[in-house]
Amino acid sequence: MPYSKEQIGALVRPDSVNKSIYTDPELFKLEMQRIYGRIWVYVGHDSQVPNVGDYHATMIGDQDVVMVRADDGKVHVLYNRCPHKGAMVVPEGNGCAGKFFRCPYHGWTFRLNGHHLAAPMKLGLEGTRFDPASPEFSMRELARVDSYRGFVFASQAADGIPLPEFLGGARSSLDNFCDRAPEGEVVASKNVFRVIQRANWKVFYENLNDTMHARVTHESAIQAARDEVKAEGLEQMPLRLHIMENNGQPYEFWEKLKLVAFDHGHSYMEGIFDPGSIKKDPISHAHYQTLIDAYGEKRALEILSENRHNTIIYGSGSPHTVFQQFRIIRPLSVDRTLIEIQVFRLKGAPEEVYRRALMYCNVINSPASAVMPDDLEVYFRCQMGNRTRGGEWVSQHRYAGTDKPIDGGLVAINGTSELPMRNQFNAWKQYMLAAA
Amino acid sequence: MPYSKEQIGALVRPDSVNKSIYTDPELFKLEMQRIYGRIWVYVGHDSQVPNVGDYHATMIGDQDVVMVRADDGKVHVLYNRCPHKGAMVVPEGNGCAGKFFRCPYHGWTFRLNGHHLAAPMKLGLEGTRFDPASPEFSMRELARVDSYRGFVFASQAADGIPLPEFLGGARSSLDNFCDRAPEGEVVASKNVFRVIQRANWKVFYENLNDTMHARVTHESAIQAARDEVKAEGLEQMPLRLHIMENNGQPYEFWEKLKLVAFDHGHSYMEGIFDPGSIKKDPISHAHYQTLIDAYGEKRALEILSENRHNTIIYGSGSPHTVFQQFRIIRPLSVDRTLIEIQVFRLKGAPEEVYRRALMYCNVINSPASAVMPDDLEVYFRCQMGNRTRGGEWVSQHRYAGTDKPIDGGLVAINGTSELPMRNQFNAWKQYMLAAA
Amino acid sequence: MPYSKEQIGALVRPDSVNKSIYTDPELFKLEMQRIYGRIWVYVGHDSQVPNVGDYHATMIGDQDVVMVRADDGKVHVLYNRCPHKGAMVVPEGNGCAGKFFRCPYHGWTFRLNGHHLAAPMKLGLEGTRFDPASPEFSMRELARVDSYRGFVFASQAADGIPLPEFLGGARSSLDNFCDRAPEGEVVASKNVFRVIQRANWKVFYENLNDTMHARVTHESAIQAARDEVKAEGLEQMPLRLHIMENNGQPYEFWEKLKLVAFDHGHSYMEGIFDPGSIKKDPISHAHYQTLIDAYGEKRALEILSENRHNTIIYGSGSPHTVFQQFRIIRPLSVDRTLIEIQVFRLKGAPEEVYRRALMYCNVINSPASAVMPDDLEVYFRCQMGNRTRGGEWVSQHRYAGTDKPIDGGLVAINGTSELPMRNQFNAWKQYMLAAA
Amino acid sequence: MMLMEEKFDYSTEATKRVAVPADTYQQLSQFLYHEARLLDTRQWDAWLKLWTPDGMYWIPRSRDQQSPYDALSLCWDDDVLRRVRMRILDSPRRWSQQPRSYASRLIGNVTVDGTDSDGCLLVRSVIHMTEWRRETMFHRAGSCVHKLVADGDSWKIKLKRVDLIDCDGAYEAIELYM
Amino acid sequence: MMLMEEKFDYSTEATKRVAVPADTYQQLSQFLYHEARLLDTRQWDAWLKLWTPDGMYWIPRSRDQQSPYDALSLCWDDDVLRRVRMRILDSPRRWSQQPRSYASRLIGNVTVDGTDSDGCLLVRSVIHMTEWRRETMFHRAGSCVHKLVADGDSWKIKLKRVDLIDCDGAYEAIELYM
Amino acid sequence: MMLMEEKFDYSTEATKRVAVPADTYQQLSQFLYHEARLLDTRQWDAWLKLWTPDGMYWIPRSRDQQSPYDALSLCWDDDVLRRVRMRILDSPRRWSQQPRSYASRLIGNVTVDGTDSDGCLLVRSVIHMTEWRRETMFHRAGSCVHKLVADGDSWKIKLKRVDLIDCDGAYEAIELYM
Ligand code: FES
Ligand code: FES
Ligand code: FES
Ligand SMILES: [Fe+3]
Ligand SMILES: [Fe+3]
Ligand SMILES: [Fe+3]
Repeated sequence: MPYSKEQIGALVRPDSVNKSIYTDPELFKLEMQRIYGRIWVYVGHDSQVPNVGDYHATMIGDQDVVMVRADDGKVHVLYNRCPHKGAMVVPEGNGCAGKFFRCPYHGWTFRLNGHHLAAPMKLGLEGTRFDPASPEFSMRELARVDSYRGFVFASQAADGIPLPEFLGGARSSLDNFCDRAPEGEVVASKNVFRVIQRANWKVFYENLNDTMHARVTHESAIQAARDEVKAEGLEQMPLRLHIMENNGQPYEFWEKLKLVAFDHGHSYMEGIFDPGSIKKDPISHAHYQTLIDAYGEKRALEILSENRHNTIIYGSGSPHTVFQQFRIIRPLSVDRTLIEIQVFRLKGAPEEVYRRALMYCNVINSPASAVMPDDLEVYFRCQMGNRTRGGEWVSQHRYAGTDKPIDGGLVAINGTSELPMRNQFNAWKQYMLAAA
Repeated sequence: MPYSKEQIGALVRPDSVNKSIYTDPELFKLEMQRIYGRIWVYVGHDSQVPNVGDYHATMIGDQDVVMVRADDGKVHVLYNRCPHKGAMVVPEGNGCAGKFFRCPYHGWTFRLNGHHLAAPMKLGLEGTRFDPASPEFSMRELARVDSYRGFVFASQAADGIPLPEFLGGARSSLDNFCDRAPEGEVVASKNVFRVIQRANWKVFYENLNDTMHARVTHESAIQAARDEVKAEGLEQMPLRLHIMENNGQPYEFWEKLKLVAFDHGHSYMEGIFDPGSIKKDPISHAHYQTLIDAYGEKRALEILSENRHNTIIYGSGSPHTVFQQFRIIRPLSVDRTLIEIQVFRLKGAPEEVYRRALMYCNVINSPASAVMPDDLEVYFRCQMGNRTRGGEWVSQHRYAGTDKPIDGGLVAINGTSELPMRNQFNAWKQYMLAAA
Repeated sequence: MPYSKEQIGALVRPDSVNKSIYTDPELFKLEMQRIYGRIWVYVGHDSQVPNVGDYHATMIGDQDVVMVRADDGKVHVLYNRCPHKGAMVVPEGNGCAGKFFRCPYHGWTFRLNGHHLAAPMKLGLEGTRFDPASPEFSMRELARVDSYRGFVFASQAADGIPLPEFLGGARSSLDNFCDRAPEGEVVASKNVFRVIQRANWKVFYENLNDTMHARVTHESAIQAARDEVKAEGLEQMPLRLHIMENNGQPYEFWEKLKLVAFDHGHSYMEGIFDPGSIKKDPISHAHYQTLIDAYGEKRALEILSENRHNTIIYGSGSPHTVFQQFRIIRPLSVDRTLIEIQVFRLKGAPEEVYRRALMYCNVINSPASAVMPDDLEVYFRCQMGNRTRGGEWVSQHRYAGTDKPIDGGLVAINGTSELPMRNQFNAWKQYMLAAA
Repeated sequence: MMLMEEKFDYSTEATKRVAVPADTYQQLSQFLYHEARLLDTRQWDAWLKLWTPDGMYWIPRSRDQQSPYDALSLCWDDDVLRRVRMRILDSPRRWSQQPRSYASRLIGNVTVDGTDSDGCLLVRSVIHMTEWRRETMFHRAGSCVHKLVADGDSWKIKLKRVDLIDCDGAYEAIELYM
Repeated sequence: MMLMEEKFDYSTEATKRVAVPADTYQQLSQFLYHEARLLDTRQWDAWLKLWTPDGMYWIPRSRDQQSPYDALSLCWDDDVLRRVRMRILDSPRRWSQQPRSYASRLIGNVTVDGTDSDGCLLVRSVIHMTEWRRETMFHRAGSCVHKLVADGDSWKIKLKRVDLIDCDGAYEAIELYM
Repeated sequence: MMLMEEKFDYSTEATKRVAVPADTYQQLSQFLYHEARLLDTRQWDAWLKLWTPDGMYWIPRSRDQQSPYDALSLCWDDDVLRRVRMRILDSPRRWSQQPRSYASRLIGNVTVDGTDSDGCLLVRSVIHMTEWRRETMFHRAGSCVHKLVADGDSWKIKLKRVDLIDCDGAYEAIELYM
């Protein structure tokens, strides 16, 4: 049942989307081609492959790819496939290929940029259509690779807008992310969380700027934190509880947050906590000091004042500037998604800033955390409920029709607006139709 | 490959059916629409939701639904889906929603009849197409809900015959089921068995009145019961062995049983054991006494004399009047079915009658019982064998062409007739064609 | 998306095949019909069912079949399906049916050749379309069954070339296999290995004569064997290490091997090790002596000199004459294959010859062996890599265009030629087009 | 009949703590291991002899199930039903045991809880049983209470209660005792 | 706060071998079984009392992870986070516990490794935990080190480190402590 | 070579019952736990030293397999093959160990069966091994017999036989010893 342009167009209304968008495997296949097969997708961070030969094998949509540091010092992104019999050349995960790739099946070798290097006993290939110079006999490179402040993206389409234009306003989050490092650069931590969500990938994107869910979905953690403080007679909420409890802010709090949406599906929401006052909190203060040393006081303050919660880079995932993480969102199937969570060190910042980011991630993002499981549960419930005939549409009515245009995007008139979701599906529709 | 009317019609012959009926996932999808999506299906018993707010979340075909006692005192059946983002509002199983449903994702609330009650921060929805009065913003109720003597059924189609007409002659089994209670009502037990069958759902229906299989399929249990009596030198077969061993009655026994088939696929077979003579057996006698007190001797005898083994309510499952159980049959996929087995207390009858029903169920229907596993095995073997090219048709020839019409159905001339199966597939064909 | 002849034809080029051949479930379904549904497929060995009633239940393609020794003393192959409700009559595996088959569901019985024997209470079937003489009421026999020197094959198509013609030049391997037994017959061992490969079935066939992979894929075992000899200061490589280490022969060794391909996809490669000189090695010597006694010295030498490594019988698997095994290749799904490995005793040969074959199999073919896991890994890697867009074609260029015709096949000019793969896909194309 | 009449003390709470000497603890552990081994190796007769004549084998269907008489149980088997099950498992006509099931029972966390009001010893353990049939693994896990009656220098089982973590789950056939 | 400050000795290598008498070994085993049982049976309060006030619960995210301070951990929980988890598990608004998870923890291979530099006892064990939720079984397996401080005739847990064989795998929600 | 010549006594039935003192039983248990730990933690060399030079490692392929010489075995490994396996597992070119397998072996139900005709001790146990590779869990379960030869105050393994419940099942690669 191939979808016509009209049918796809009809799935997205200005204030709601058809539930089949989350449940139809056919649409998922189309997304793999028209979205993940075309747009810029985050592959990994530069610092994951510091030395020549280092690689990170991962997926873009349904494609196994390998990000590698080649002899030119640049990061390349190749399909993880040997052109001989098709074997994945490196296993999933991280490693070092050495000076070149060597396929484990028959030992064909490839330069780190994927170019054919050698096949054993070459004589047997002479006089045949085998041609070492043809891309048919190399590990193929993805059509386009670029990076923004160390964050490496790739696109499988040769044509299309360049990366900076694609990122648009979301660049400011990556900028602030890196600016928070006195040396202007960040370094990925050694390990990551990987969390399986039994729901469609788009559900996670919608949740990232969904300010209305926090109080309700996370009520058990909010209440537990409050009860703990009370039971233990603590004078103030320790940070590790505050980051749970803060979800319980009254609606008025959420309404005041700034929500900014950008073209191509991106957006961000204003920060919901200050990890600590730069005056009183010793970690924040020490961080501030290193920034002053690096940038001067004005700029340092400017950088730390740019307080954002989740930023969305549609199709890639979500950087969090204040707690230095990047949540990569990988669709696995129509009802299964992998969330991969990286934490970063800010180069030149005190180690405590990194430890605080680890702590935040352990407490909030770990699959064993107080917070994440409830999100996973409601996502799963959406996936299940949307199989039923209990209604055709998924609502995004909140503050629909009130969004204000800004340069390259829209801004919400209220922090509880469902603008980010509408913005995502607007982009989704464009992607799905453009490539039809 | 959409099926035409002709193709579907050709799957069912008067004396046999095409094996693809059990194995083709496309037909399964059609069944979910044309049968489970339309006919009356048993949801649960009234007594499972005694108080306002009590719910029982279950499935009708491929649809997650929730049976709930609303403030009007009536039982409602809703799709288990929040109209906001589509979340299942209550988890699977039983619980109490309190005064209203509240969705765990963003806290939208619904009256117990599903009607929209409130969404937090309503202001954000004003001026949009959101309309609390529109069904698009409520938990949707199934098209029709009705109950028969406490057994609640629902239909997803607004049109169609009413429940009593649908049940037809099978009502007499539900009547006798309840009449066996001195107070005329039954109460579901706290727990149920749930058994997975790796075979198509229709295989179970066919088996329910399949008198020819008992001696063969259950030979190991029959023989073990006999050997036990012999080895232990028992004078008479204790009831817990009798209910196993009785399957081993000679064919002459089965031939004499009455088999009655009704329109819409229903049927029943005559009882195969008397749990105990009302004269000699103390439990039966005590039961009889309570019935005499309630109804008088004549009616009491009449009630207990109506001795039926499995009744089939097509699409719902099988009530067993004498041992007070209801086996609900839930199709999961073309080759996977869930059997859920409820046991009931007869209101006003001695507790021993209930205990006997528990004992019967433990010994016969438990997934760990002597009997059930062999049924599951042969069902699985049918599912496997029907994947092969070893023949196109499944035979229902036994006494084909000899069935005698009665009002609203047919009666077999022999207790080993395959009339009930032919009757089921006749109905199946009508359902599948009517809705085409 | 039904494949046209043109589309199927375009999947196979003279020197490469389209990767979808390994990954498209639609093509897998077609293969089940056009290849496994038609050609001669190995079912099992005569000696697995020595006595009347003995059966071996297995699969041919996607069909459950049972190989049985009937009262006529011959081996029959039936679909494992009861014509009543379709139940598999015997469970998977081996057993003895006794004098006839009896279905566990309702006790219909069948002669050992599948013919209807009896249904209980026959009276109920009289006057209906039930006809015990019609194949519709028997266990259906496969269209054609034949055996070659005890190896039983069946074809699901009534028409087509006879077995000997189908086997063609591959017969010589089965001949040598049996000739190695002084009594000219072999007997299957009591147990088999069964190994799951997470890759398409054709990958295994390609590997069987793939001389270029050994040094690379098995490097860890080769090196470990060498290190062990060195570390322990052994003077010569013991046989159990030699059979691992021999994969590490220099390319020159592999280049010299003879590669012979036959029509219908079959082929063989020359032996890569001599299990032991008939002069020096006591087991080989003893074997030789028994052959001399049976056949005379000249013929004995001739037989033992025919040293072949893997022979391929396309669609069936791979006999190995020197170490007396048959690896049966069973496709399970497009990306899953079962390899079943039988070892044989040579009738009349010393028991040590059999033990050596067991040892070889334990060390090389066991799922827990040093060798098999690396093959399974690269097969899986091919399956994964061929999902990507990293290239459309799988290369078989090595010595393409140089193959020399012989009677009923082709011979390679170099032992590292990919002739056997080209030959397989040439046959594949013919099968897939012939039956279109 | 114990299946329906409430004479049998099916409680598993210790009314009295007892301190057992190290070697008794060791013997109790060995008793449980021995029982498991008899089941693993299909030595049904020997296993049946471990029981008191009135002993009951119980697998509740509900969490913290209070009684076998007011709700369904996966098993609530007296001596007759235990023997019948073993006869069935050995029957050549037990279709659901073609092919057969095989299992491995790991018994651990053995703890002596005390004695009940009749002086029976209450021994608690954890059981993880892995079962194999028709190329499929089944995992059964839960806690076990053995109510034991002294018998010479060993014990007899008066009650064995197995609380599965998935006691209220959906099951395919359960062929074997745990 | 232990979560971020490196004052706490999270090492699990014994610096000194010790020979424990048979009955101590027995008591240590029972201590571990008891702990597992408290978790199996959701006796959170009693479980919380097994800990020293500064005790830390650690499930590393990497193999042979050297420190909780330089990389992510699945859990690195102090007393506050332990208590909060238990409050959450009991909350009627913990959506991810509707339906609830149930688990069975089998503890085995109990070995006394020795003592650390503070004289704490290091006890190593293997844990296989089978967990059940929403008709799905989850298997968690790995090795455990308990760092124990003597407390009267029993012990308190100063550190519990669980190294899962799939510590770097992808997970659905992990609701329960091991 | 033991692989093919029937000199080696691979029987595992005790010909003589023996009563072992409590502390010997304890040491035997610790010996088995130690063996499991060496495998869990990839300490191959130390594990190889647990064996007698002629020791054999056997995983039969059939139920109640009588001999390694008349039918296939999953493993029938002498010292050479044991050492080669360990070399392979450590090889950077073992493709099937990229990514690596990790496993946790729980040993329980330890029972001393007696001695064989050579006076070797026969110790029976149950092993549940959970293995992890490439986001997949594998479960291996069965019974184990160790045939042990006294060696100072410890033992050496003369034969280790592991009977898996799925010994005749279909397998993906089995990389690790149990
Ligand atoms: S598949 Fe890579 S070298 Fe052959
Ligand atoms: S999904 Fe139900 S309130 Fe949002
Ligand atoms: S299915 Fe075989 S006899 Fe009925
Ligand atoms: Fe959230
Ligand atoms: Fe039955
Ligand atoms: Fe190989």
